[in-house]
Amino acid sequence: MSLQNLLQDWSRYRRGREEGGFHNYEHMWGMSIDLNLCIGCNACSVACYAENNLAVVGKDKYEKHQAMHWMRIERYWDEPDLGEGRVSEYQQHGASFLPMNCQQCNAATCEPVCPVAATYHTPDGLNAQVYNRCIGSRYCSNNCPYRLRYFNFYSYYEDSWPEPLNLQLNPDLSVRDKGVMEKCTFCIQRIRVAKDKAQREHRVLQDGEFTTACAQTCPTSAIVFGDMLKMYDPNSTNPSSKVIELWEKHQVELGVTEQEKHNPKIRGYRVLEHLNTDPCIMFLDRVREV
Amino acid sequence: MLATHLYSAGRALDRGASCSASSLLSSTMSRAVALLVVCALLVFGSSGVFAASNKNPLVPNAVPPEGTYDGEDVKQPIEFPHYIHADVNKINCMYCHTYARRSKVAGIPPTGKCMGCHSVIATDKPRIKKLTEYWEKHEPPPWKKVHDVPDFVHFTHEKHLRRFVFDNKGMKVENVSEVCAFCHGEVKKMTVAHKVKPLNMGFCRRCHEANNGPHDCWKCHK
Amino acid sequence: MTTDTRDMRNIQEDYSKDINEDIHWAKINEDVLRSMENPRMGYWIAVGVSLFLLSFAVIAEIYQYNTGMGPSNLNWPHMWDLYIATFVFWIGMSHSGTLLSAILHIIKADWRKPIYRFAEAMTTFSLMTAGLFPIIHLGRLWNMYWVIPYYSDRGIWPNFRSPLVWDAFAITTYLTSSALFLFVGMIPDLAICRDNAKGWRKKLYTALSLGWRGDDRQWRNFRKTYLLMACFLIPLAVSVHSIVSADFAMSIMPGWHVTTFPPYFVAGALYSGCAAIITLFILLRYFFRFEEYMTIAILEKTCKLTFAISMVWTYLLFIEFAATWYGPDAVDKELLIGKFTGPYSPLFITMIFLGSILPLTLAFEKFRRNIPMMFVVSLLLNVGMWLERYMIVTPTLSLSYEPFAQNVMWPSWVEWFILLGSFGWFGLLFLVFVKIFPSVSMYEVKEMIFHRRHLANKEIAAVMHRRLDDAEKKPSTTTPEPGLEGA
Amino acid sequence: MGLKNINRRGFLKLMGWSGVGATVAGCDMPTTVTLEEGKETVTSYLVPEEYAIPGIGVWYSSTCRQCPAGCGLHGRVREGRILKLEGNPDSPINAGKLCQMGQAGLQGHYNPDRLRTPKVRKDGKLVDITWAEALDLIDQHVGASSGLNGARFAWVSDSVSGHQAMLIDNLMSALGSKNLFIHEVVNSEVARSVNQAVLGDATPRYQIGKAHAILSIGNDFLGTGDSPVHASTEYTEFRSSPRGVLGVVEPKMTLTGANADLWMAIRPGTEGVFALSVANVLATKHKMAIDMLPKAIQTAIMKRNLNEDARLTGVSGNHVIRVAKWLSSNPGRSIVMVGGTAEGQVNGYQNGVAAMVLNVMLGNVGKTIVASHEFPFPQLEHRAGGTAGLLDFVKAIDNGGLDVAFFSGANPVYTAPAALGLKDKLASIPFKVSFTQFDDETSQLADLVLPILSPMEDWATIVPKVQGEEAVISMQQPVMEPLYADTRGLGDIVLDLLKKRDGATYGNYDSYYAYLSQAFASFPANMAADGKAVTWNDALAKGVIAVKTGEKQLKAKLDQVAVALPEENAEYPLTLIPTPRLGLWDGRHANIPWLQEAPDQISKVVWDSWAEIHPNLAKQLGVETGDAIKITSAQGAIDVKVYVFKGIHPDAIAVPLGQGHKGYGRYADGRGVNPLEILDTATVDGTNELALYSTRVKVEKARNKDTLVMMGDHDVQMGRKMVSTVTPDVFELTGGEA
Repeated sequence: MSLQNLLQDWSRYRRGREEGGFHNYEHMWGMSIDLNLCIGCNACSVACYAENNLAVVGKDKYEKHQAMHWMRIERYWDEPDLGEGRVSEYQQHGASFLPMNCQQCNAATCEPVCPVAATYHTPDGLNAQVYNRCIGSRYCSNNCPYRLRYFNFYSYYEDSWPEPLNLQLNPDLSVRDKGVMEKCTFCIQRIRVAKDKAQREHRVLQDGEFTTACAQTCPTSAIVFGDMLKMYDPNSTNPSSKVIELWEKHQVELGVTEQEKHNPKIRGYRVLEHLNTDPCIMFLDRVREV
Repeated sequence: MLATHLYSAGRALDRGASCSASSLLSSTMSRAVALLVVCALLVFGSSGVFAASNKNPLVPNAVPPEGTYDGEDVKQPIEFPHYIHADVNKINCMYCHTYARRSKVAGIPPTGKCMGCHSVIATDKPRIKKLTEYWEKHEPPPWKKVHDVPDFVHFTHEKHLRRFVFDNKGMKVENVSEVCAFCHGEVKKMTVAHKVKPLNMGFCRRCHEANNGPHDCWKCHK
Repeated sequence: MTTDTRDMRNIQEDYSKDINEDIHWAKINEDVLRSMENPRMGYWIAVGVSLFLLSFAVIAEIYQYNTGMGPSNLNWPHMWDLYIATFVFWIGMSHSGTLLSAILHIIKADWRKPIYRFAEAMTTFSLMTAGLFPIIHLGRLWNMYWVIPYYSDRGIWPNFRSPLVWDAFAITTYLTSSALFLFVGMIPDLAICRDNAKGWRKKLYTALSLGWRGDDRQWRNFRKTYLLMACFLIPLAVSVHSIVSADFAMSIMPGWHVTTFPPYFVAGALYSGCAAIITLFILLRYFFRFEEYMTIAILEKTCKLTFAISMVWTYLLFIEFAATWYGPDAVDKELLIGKFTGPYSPLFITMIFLGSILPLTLAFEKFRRNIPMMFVVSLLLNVGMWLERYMIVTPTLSLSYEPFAQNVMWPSWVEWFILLGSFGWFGLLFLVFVKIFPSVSMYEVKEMIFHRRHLANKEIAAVMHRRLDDAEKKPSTTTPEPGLEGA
Repeated sequence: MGLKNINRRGFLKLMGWSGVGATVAGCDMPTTVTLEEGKETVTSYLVPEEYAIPGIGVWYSSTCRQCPAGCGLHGRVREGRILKLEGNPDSPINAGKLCQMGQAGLQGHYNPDRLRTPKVRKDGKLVDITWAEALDLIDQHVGASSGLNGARFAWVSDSVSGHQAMLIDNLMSALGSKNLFIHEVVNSEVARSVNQAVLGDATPRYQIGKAHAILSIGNDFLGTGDSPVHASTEYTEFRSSPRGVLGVVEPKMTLTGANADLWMAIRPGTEGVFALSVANVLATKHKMAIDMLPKAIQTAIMKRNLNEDARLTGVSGNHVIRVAKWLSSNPGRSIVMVGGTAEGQVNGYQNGVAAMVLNVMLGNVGKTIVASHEFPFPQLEHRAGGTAGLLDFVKAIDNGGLDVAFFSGANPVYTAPAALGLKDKLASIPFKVSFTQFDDETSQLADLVLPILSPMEDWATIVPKVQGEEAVISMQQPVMEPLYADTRGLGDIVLDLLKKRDGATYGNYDSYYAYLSQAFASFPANMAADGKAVTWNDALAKGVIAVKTGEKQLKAKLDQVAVALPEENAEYPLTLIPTPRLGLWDGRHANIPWLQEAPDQISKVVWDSWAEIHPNLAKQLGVETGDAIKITSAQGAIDVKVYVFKGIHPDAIAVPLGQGHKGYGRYADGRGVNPLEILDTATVDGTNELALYSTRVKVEKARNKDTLVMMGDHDVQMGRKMVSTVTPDVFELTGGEA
């Protein structure tokens, strides 16, 4: 980022703040995860391992919580909303699964604290992590309320990919060495390939043309990924998308702290929304008969 | 003051309190940053940001990047004479490096392509004999890489060619070697290709600035 | 060593006096210069212990450098742990010197004079120790210079919004300033050393004393510079620890995102600094037989100061509890409850005991005059202050917003080794300092005695003041007062 | 191989590392970066191919072989390496989706512990030999001149289908043997025999998507059912507006149970009682007609007493009433499924029949439960198997013994209960051949170990175990050149053996590929469902061929139901549930690091075995999560750490399958315990299947506290809105998912 560019970015940012919306954004990637559909099967997580060169750390390091799971499925046993905590004798309504990948916050708390600007916001609305710039101060991870940033505590290369497992490594993104922070990128390498392809064919990127590895594999299609720019920038030539449809239907909006809904009961929320991080992932409430 | 500012932002639970911790932080901070940046710009501005323009008449709308480098000589299985092909015989670079316009890598021509001509042309030359040997063994010659970028860099030939050649008004495709020379030097004057440009981040950055290339980190880093 | 001193030690100290006003000025020079010579066995043992501790850290750091941050047991979500806690601790220590030399200088508390030098050295050395920790904790410390803004061909800059970058600025500024302050304040003493030294020491002191002759003009400039630097250093010291607190306060995490952190950190810093002064005071007094300069009366004053600061700190601590308790943030409240009841509660309760209850002993004259007890208490206060930093960093990481990510982590040997090594490093620097530089300010002790001696006699005081006024009008070489011969 | 294929193979060839780099960002200590100038070799193609562009991935269709479901795959190939697998959207089984096992297929292929050369046992040790020698050796034992008695030959295989199954069948008949034993631990054989008996169709299709209420009695259709991904894709429709309701009754919470609206813990072995109890409520409270049922069954239903049944099953009467209400309001739009823990009981067959009674009462047969497709190529059909294959194999050894045994896919030494004594019995077979990719427990005892190609390198045709809307043949093609030159496809080997027996028929096929493509050419031209001709290349490109099928109708035929209660056993009060996992499955994926590191969906444990127990039992034993216990059955004992949670009946203890390997590569070796070892060998009444979930055990506290390695130590939300749960009426506000 040169000085000139720094100034450009800054003025773009100021404009967005003063006038609202996302000016000069190329895309605004967003996601919707339907917890009514999520069965907690873990396919997304393994797909992420396969797509993003995630290191397998082994039992000892896993025990020390040094694992790398960009997409993790959280499993809770209590259900505060149903008023049935851990009172009953059995786990009557099953488990509560919550797939958590980087929320790609628009007001990301990780970004301002990085001393070397290795994490920043891209014109795609993504919360980027530049691995080769990272010096490993780990402040970003400490300041992430979702705890979705993972640190390379070791150099995993040799242990995780003994020959010939290393042949599987995706050449479209780096293998991170020790001392580097990493996190979900919304499969930036897939975005890049799709954008290049659209550009090559002189057309706009269509919705559903590509998707992230987790959304792609999700057996119940609980994860929907797409471009939300059209929702915020009427001048945008980007097409509308399924994600926009879902966000609008569930009356969830970016840039607000508390969602205004016609009926406050309508499903759709963002995790820890009140912290003002403005995440780009909307969750649709889990549903249970009681 | 800044601390309290941030604090209140973080606690601002009503939607009236605009945006977020980080944006509020920047509203005060970025002014300071801008000031700093402007000062720094004045100090260092002359070098790099306003790169001197030494235009190449054969490539319109482009400022060729500056920088020199003297790479090591790479020993190739066959000393491929680029000058005979590209300079004497005026073969377009993209005839052999056919993937350059379609992919991130320019690609080494398939051995079959070499044999397309050399099964009849200059078959008595020692280099061609060596090539024929490989062909008959059904093995491509083990070429060595001359130009490389670090593994965390995402470089695509295709996009650069589109910017400077195909989508560049007034640019003639025959002159593509001038564009290639931006980063590879005058290969058509060389026998075996030799690295003459630094191909480091400063080199890329200065060119991107001079030619309005993207400056988003994730455009080039993966 | 003269028989004189031995006699003095047998005499019951007069607790009402900060210093014996009858010390002969030559004896001051003699005592202080003696402390810089002929290291005894005890000294070498201390150096050995320091080196031993330091070697722990070196081994651990080499291992960590080569392996990655994993062996330190750092994990998800405990990305920071002892390193940052200890960093804050050492930064806190560094506030002692500034307090004694700058603040007390400005408010003209002249009892600081015999003890400020080593306190100031402590400032510099603890900063030199503290500065290592942000570097040690980096995952890729070989790239640490990226934090510094410099013009590079790549055209990239650090992120000026990050408190860690502010830290880098603050620490380097503070380190430079406090080192300069230490040095400037030492110039007249270095001249004394120069006049009494031989061999390499002579060369060193000649170079360092910058041609000090002790003439009026030099003294006047010296006084002005010193005052100016003191004025500069006080806001700097306050800002440095405020910036360190910003590492936490600027974040969004419960228990870190606290408005009162800057004053709380500054109070904590002065607190631990004062406690450390008591520790080193007692050590120096014992090892260098500085009983005549580092008197019980001064110790008592330091203890009173420490007591006052401890109460400020306690107040701020309880303010924080109250703000959390009555505040709207449920997560913050759960964290507070977690600190009192969770796995870290023994440490947290110990911290409150050591930080808020134990200093009550400083309120009693009987205890204040009990040197062994004060030694133990001051050490425990610092243990408490270290725990405080640990309890700021770790429970928040452990019990933050994301319930699924909550877990307990205990530091590994690597972290402990590096922590121990930091004490070795600090000790080593300090030990080298006391043998090369005068750890008691000779000229200021003389001043102090001079003032005390003459202030008692109104007539002489009047003469003195007149003389000083004259000197300002017409700069001329005046014959020094008898007794000023050494300066 | 045709020319086209050679070129394609050329593309699949490893291209060196051009622009591929095993890229290590940050490996720049201290300031230099990794540049390979002048060192790295860049390989070019020999002959260019239009679609093969270095730097751009190409997707190939294939079929997943990680479980018998037969999902379609797309594999991304770049520079000759297969990099990523995705579901094939054209496959009606998985509609573009994959489960974690499918995703992890790559690590089976690239596994560092794959066998690379044929080995023969000499003086008790395995030593390398050449393929020619190995095939000679086989020929000596089974060749025409060997004088092999077909009855003394056996082949133990996992479930097979397509031309591979056909070739194996042909080889078996050429050898004059009927001993092809299909063995799968995770199976649905009891339910299939119930289906066969009641509906006249072993694999009817349960149309989950069309149902509005599902009662699953032990059937983990989302996790370890016949076709988990297919069930999951249907689940999306089931849960969309109007949202279907799911009740699950089982002793231990499975993945399906974790997603139930109402999860009911049941005492193992009383599932049939529960089903009849529901039927009783339907008939008495909801006045549903039962006159279509035979008299005997009517009496059996009316005899039930809700309170008495609740005492027997442990499921509260209120829950039975709730389930009955859901079912009664959706007649013809509900499904009662049975499987897993319900069928693996000694009375499992009757449990299945009892569930089928419900389906008949509710009129689901023919509506949500429809007949399987009349598949036009019966010789290619999926050969499902269960534990009967294993028992039959043991029986074959006992009755007169065997001279030669082949093993492929199945790993019976690991999956057989120790009480069967298979390990010792194998010693009596003089010549055992294992066709395998890995050094598994069976190969460790084999005399000849032949390394076969991975599914990423081999050709095959697959017929899925359960078909979707359309019946398909799924194509498996190599997406990569074999990693190791000294490995061969199983199809090629079988073909070689057949050539020696029947040179006239098979002599003109020079490879399994040639056989397949010619077999394809001989298919009827109009076999495709849409009537269009299918070319070989089209089939490969699309990955699946939808075939024209005949119509079948289901007709329910019930005669009686007799639900027996499990016997009381004072010495062994608990029932052991060896749970299969969507992940390690029956243990075959224990050598895949991704799957070892993927937390179990329920307990979130990684890299280990554990025992799930109810808090009440834990209190009784004085243990908490992480403590070790000793589980003892009449057949042996295992030591394992406990996970305490409320998703299990207090009378049950669940230990997951998959771990406890000895050997099987660095990732599986010596990790955890194998609960199959201590199983009883009782069979399900009326079938020859092992009653997998009926072993009675006792538990005692063992060693001191240990830690259980799991993701996330914390499992409560602390009142924070992490997973917000609402009721269906709120769901319907937005009409469900768009």
